[in-house]
Amino acid sequence: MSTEPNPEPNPAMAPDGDPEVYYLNMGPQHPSMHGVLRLVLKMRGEEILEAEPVIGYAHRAHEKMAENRNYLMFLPNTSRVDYLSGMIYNIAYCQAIEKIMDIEVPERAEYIRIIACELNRISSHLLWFGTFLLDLGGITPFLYCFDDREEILDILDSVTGSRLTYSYGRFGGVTMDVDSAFVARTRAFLARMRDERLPKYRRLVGDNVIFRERCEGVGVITRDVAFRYGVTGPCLRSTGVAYDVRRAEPYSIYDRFEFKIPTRVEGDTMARFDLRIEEMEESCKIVEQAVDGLPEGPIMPAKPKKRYRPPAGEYYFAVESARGHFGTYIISDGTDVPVKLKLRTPSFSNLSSMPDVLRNTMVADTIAIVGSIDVVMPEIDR
Amino acid sequence: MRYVRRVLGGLISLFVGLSITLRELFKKPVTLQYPHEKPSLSPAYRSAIKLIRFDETNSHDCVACLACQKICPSFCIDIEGGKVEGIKKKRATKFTMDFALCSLCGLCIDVCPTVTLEYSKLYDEAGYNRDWNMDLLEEFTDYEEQFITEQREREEKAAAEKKAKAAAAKAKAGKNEKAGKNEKAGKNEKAGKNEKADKVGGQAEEGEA
Amino acid sequence: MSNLPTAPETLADYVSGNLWLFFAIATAAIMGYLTLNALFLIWLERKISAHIQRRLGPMEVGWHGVLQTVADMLKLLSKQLVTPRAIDKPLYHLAPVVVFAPVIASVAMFPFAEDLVILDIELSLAYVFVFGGIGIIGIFMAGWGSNNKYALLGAMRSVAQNISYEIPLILSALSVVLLVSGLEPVIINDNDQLRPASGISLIDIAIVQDAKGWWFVLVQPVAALIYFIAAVAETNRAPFDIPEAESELVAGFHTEYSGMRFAMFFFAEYTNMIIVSMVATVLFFGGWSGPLLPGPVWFFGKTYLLIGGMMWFRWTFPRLRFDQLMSFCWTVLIPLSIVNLLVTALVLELL
Amino acid sequence: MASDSKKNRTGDKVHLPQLTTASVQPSLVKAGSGHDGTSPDGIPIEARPYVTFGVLEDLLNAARANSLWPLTFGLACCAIEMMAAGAAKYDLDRFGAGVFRPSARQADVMIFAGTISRKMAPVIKQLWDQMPSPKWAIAMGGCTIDGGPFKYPNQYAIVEGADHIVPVDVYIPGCPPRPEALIAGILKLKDKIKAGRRFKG
Amino acid sequence: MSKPRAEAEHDSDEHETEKMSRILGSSVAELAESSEHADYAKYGYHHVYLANIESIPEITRHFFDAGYLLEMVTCQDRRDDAGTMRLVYTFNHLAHLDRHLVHADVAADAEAPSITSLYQAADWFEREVYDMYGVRFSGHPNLKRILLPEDADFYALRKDFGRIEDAPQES
Repeated sequence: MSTEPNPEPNPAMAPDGDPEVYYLNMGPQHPSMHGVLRLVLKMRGEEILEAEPVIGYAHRAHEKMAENRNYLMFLPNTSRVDYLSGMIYNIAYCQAIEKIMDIEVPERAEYIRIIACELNRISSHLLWFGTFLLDLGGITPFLYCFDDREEILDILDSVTGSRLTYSYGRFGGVTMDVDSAFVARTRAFLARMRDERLPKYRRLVGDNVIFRERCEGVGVITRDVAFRYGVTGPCLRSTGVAYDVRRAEPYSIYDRFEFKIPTRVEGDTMARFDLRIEEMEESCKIVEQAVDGLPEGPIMPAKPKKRYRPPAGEYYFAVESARGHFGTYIISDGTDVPVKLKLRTPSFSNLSSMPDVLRNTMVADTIAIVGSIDVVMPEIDR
Repeated sequence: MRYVRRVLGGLISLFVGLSITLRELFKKPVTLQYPHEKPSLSPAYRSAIKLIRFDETNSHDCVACLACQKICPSFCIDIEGGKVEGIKKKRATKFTMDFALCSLCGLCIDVCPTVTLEYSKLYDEAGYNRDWNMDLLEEFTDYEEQFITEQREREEKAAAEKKAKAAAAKAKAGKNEKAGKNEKAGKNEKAGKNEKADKVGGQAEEGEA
Repeated sequence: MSNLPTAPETLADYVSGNLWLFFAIATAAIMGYLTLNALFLIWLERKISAHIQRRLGPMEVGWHGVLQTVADMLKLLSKQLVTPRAIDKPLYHLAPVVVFAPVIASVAMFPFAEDLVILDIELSLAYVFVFGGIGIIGIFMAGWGSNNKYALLGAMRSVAQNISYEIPLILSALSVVLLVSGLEPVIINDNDQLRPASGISLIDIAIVQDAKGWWFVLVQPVAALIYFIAAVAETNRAPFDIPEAESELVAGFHTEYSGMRFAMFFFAEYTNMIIVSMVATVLFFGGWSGPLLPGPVWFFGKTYLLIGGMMWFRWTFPRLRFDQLMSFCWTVLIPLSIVNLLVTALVLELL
Repeated sequence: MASDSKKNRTGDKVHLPQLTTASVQPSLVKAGSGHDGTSPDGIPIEARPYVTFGVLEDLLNAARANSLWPLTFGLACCAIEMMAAGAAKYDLDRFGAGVFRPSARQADVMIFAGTISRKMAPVIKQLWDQMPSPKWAIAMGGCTIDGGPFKYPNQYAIVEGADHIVPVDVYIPGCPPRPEALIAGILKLKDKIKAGRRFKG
Repeated sequence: MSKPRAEAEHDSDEHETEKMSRILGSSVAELAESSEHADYAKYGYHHVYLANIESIPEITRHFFDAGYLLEMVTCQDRRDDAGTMRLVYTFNHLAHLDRHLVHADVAADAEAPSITSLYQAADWFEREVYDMYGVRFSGHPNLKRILLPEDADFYALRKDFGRIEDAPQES
């Protein structure tokens, strides 16, 4: 809670002689900075003139670690980059290596991956929903979301053995097969989610007049801002651009499933809220189709390779994480240690648009806006 | 008029919210009272690794090949071992694992050639010091001497059988009718091995169920 | 607490003889009651919030955690009092006392039953509102004295909010005052003497309702609603808890307070809750009046039910934004309460 | 007891903690209990003139142990499990530890939940200094014990263990530990606080 | 792993896309030193260019005008092989999949032109490249450390830094 004036040479943040202008430092320890984000705010009264996010407080050198170990040994890191959609990242990394090395993935494993990833997406959105409400001062919905989330975690725990940082994917498949109990539980969860919980959230939160007042028209990300800052994911779709990597550049077997890409045109916090609720419904749909179509068969290739040496070259592989376009850029020199592994994480770009979006808002809006774009700090800091 | 409608609509939405929370108030809490009630862990549950005790040998089967130590992304496994006096089989003499470093990825379990690693079910560990280096061989040390004696016997037996088999094969040229019997014995031995492998697989499968 | 506001002079007329003894006993009783009340309310709030959220809440300390808040209090008592370096010392140290003391004084004026009142002052309703207004000065002192921007922001919000919401609060109370005074002059038998009921005296308001047999909430539902909303805002509780808005301003005006000083703010919040609820009980729900059970039971039953409602509010709604909070007060509550007051006056005139 | 038999069996490996599931019962040894040269009330005879445990101190310790307000403070992955521990299924509030205080001035225990980066370390130090005594720290997860999965030779970004910055009372291994483990850790801390000066780690 | 592209919901048609990509590709190729098509199914991008660092702003302008999104800017330490740092820019179109990789070599101590005036996204990306590789960008409004502490005295992702084999032996 240092109250030092901003010492940094960012011209936008420089004092402009107005005696009423002051600086407020939010974070890195602040209840709504989602971990360790730090915002330096230049303010007049409660109005924010300029905002500058300061990041790096959760920098864990993932990319350096990748250069220091072989491809297999980077697996546990992937689910810790973005621990809320750890499954998606973990599987995405496996898929990238599989694509580079032409490893055939058994059908059943592909279906299981889709189920796991989409459940993970739902749980990530649920956690976002809960913490967002917490930021807005509504504590109870947070606990309801965690109830649902616990159910997903239990389902995933029953096959992955972990609650959060899954190392479920392997190059060529997954570590453990699902059984009928898993399928039954998943179905029960989907039914509960769609028939009971999501409508309840809509009534308790989405329709609430205080919530709507707090969200409507707040933190508008225009299509232009989204484009210039490379904003992706729900934040981009809330501006009316139907860009979802699952459709735009289909990976895995997403092209076999029916699902909509929800969009909104308002670009405000409310649009992002609506959109994520609708995305949960769409994810439920995908999981249901995948569970229905789950084929029998192996979950790993008959003879998994012992060493993984991708041919020399550079590769880019993108997936849609719960937060947007997640790209893995790999440069290989033919050995089993990557020359470079760059993780293009969506929150990084999404957060970088904040100085534009936060300008001329109120302190309370800052919390709502930063909460609504759904940042995960270790994913930004890597 | 619009003003009135907004205020009334807002009020109604507030009452809807109140009615939802009121209903929840009288529902049964979902809390699991942890120290008094224990959670049911999923069979797949991952915690620190441990060595499997096999029924036939009543001991682990770590041959100190160091595959897990090499693959471990967190460098948390430390194994020493090698040739043991009296038996052919290599044995691990030291197998420690630092739970605090482990990322529970399971790569070590994947690579283990003798399938002697599995996840333990520790879930509520906490302690007053930072040393979480666990000695996985601890529960086996008391039994190690006995194991070596028994293993020697087993190996001698196997060697004897092999010898017998070789002798039989030699004799096969002379006496064809005896060959069938020996072959059967050989098969039996093999079947035993398979059984063991099955057992390991079975344990893993049990975990999945 | 040595810095209790001195009793008004009329007290001497009321109590003959052993003034100081009476004063000491009354103060001790109030203090004891308020402490127990705050401990109970905090426990109750934690239990209610837990069950709304389908949790259990405190369970391990005493039966269903009843002693939890006692443990909390003991801990806070024994906690180090951190004094930041660059503070405004007098303001910083005085603030908890200024927040804490007036709420004690207010309790003395409530009629828990027809013959159970510590201080029977004619202007008791006005006194309660006046004492309620002092706390805000303490909050501002805390925010200013802490030399912390979050605390200052919280304090400024708090001042703006409390001053704004006091208007609908008093206007809605005025409707009742008008009602009491404007009704056919009810004569109350007091020491065998007849006197007109005073609308500004808490005990008279309760007596009128008791005598009439119906509660003012029936004829003044709008005023009751406005009072309740404004009261929640006055006590700085969710959804109007913006002065301490946890997710925005860390802990608002008490960010820099630790240990017992923080406990006093905490204590004051819950005591404020009981005072506004008691006022509501007297104004709109007939005070002690009710069948069968003795007066105090009815009085406290109604009070705690209202507090339960405030807790229910808190655990259901998200927080308003500061400007919305203000505009809600000025564009909805104040016009509505003025209209209500005018209509009341008009109807009384026509009757 | 368990630790004794361990000593007998493996001799040189005494420093290794035993692979047991932490129980709710205090695993601390009361001074003098079960040993020679002690008085019946558990205080070593030689310490008796100097060590007397007042009722008030015991009472305060019990109050402190049952009212551990953590600082709202998450660093990485483990923070999510910390939130889960506070949520309905595990409910830290049962032990009086569910009152997450956003201001360090009002917190009693700092739960390190996640990797500590070098950029964050000075901030943590400052927060710790802002907390009023008596205060405690819990290291949750491998990263805060000794760097966890992110520790490798020549790692430049992280602090290898929270105890490089503040004195840590309880260590909870796991990556991330389950919410039960966090509760077990808080119970261990309770035992430690209740034992007060009698505590033997 | 190559799967037929699912019908996207937006209204661009395949033919139009190809034409647009070809026009853009040729104009960029003119500016670049070399250009290649890549097999998307294997590499995950369609075109790769090697450009002179001076022409990066102009190439970026082409992509910007054609409505391409700047997906990432990163760098590769090639001082051991070629004595330079290699900047990597990826562009992609949101409505139709068409990913371009632009490489530009720059000496480790030279300055690269910043493209923040077009894409604000590059602001943080370039700061990250500076932070991790030490490549400075001319014309960047606020070039300073982003992930590492302000007072860090190293560039973390350079190949000669932080190697396991260089680690001081722990006792």
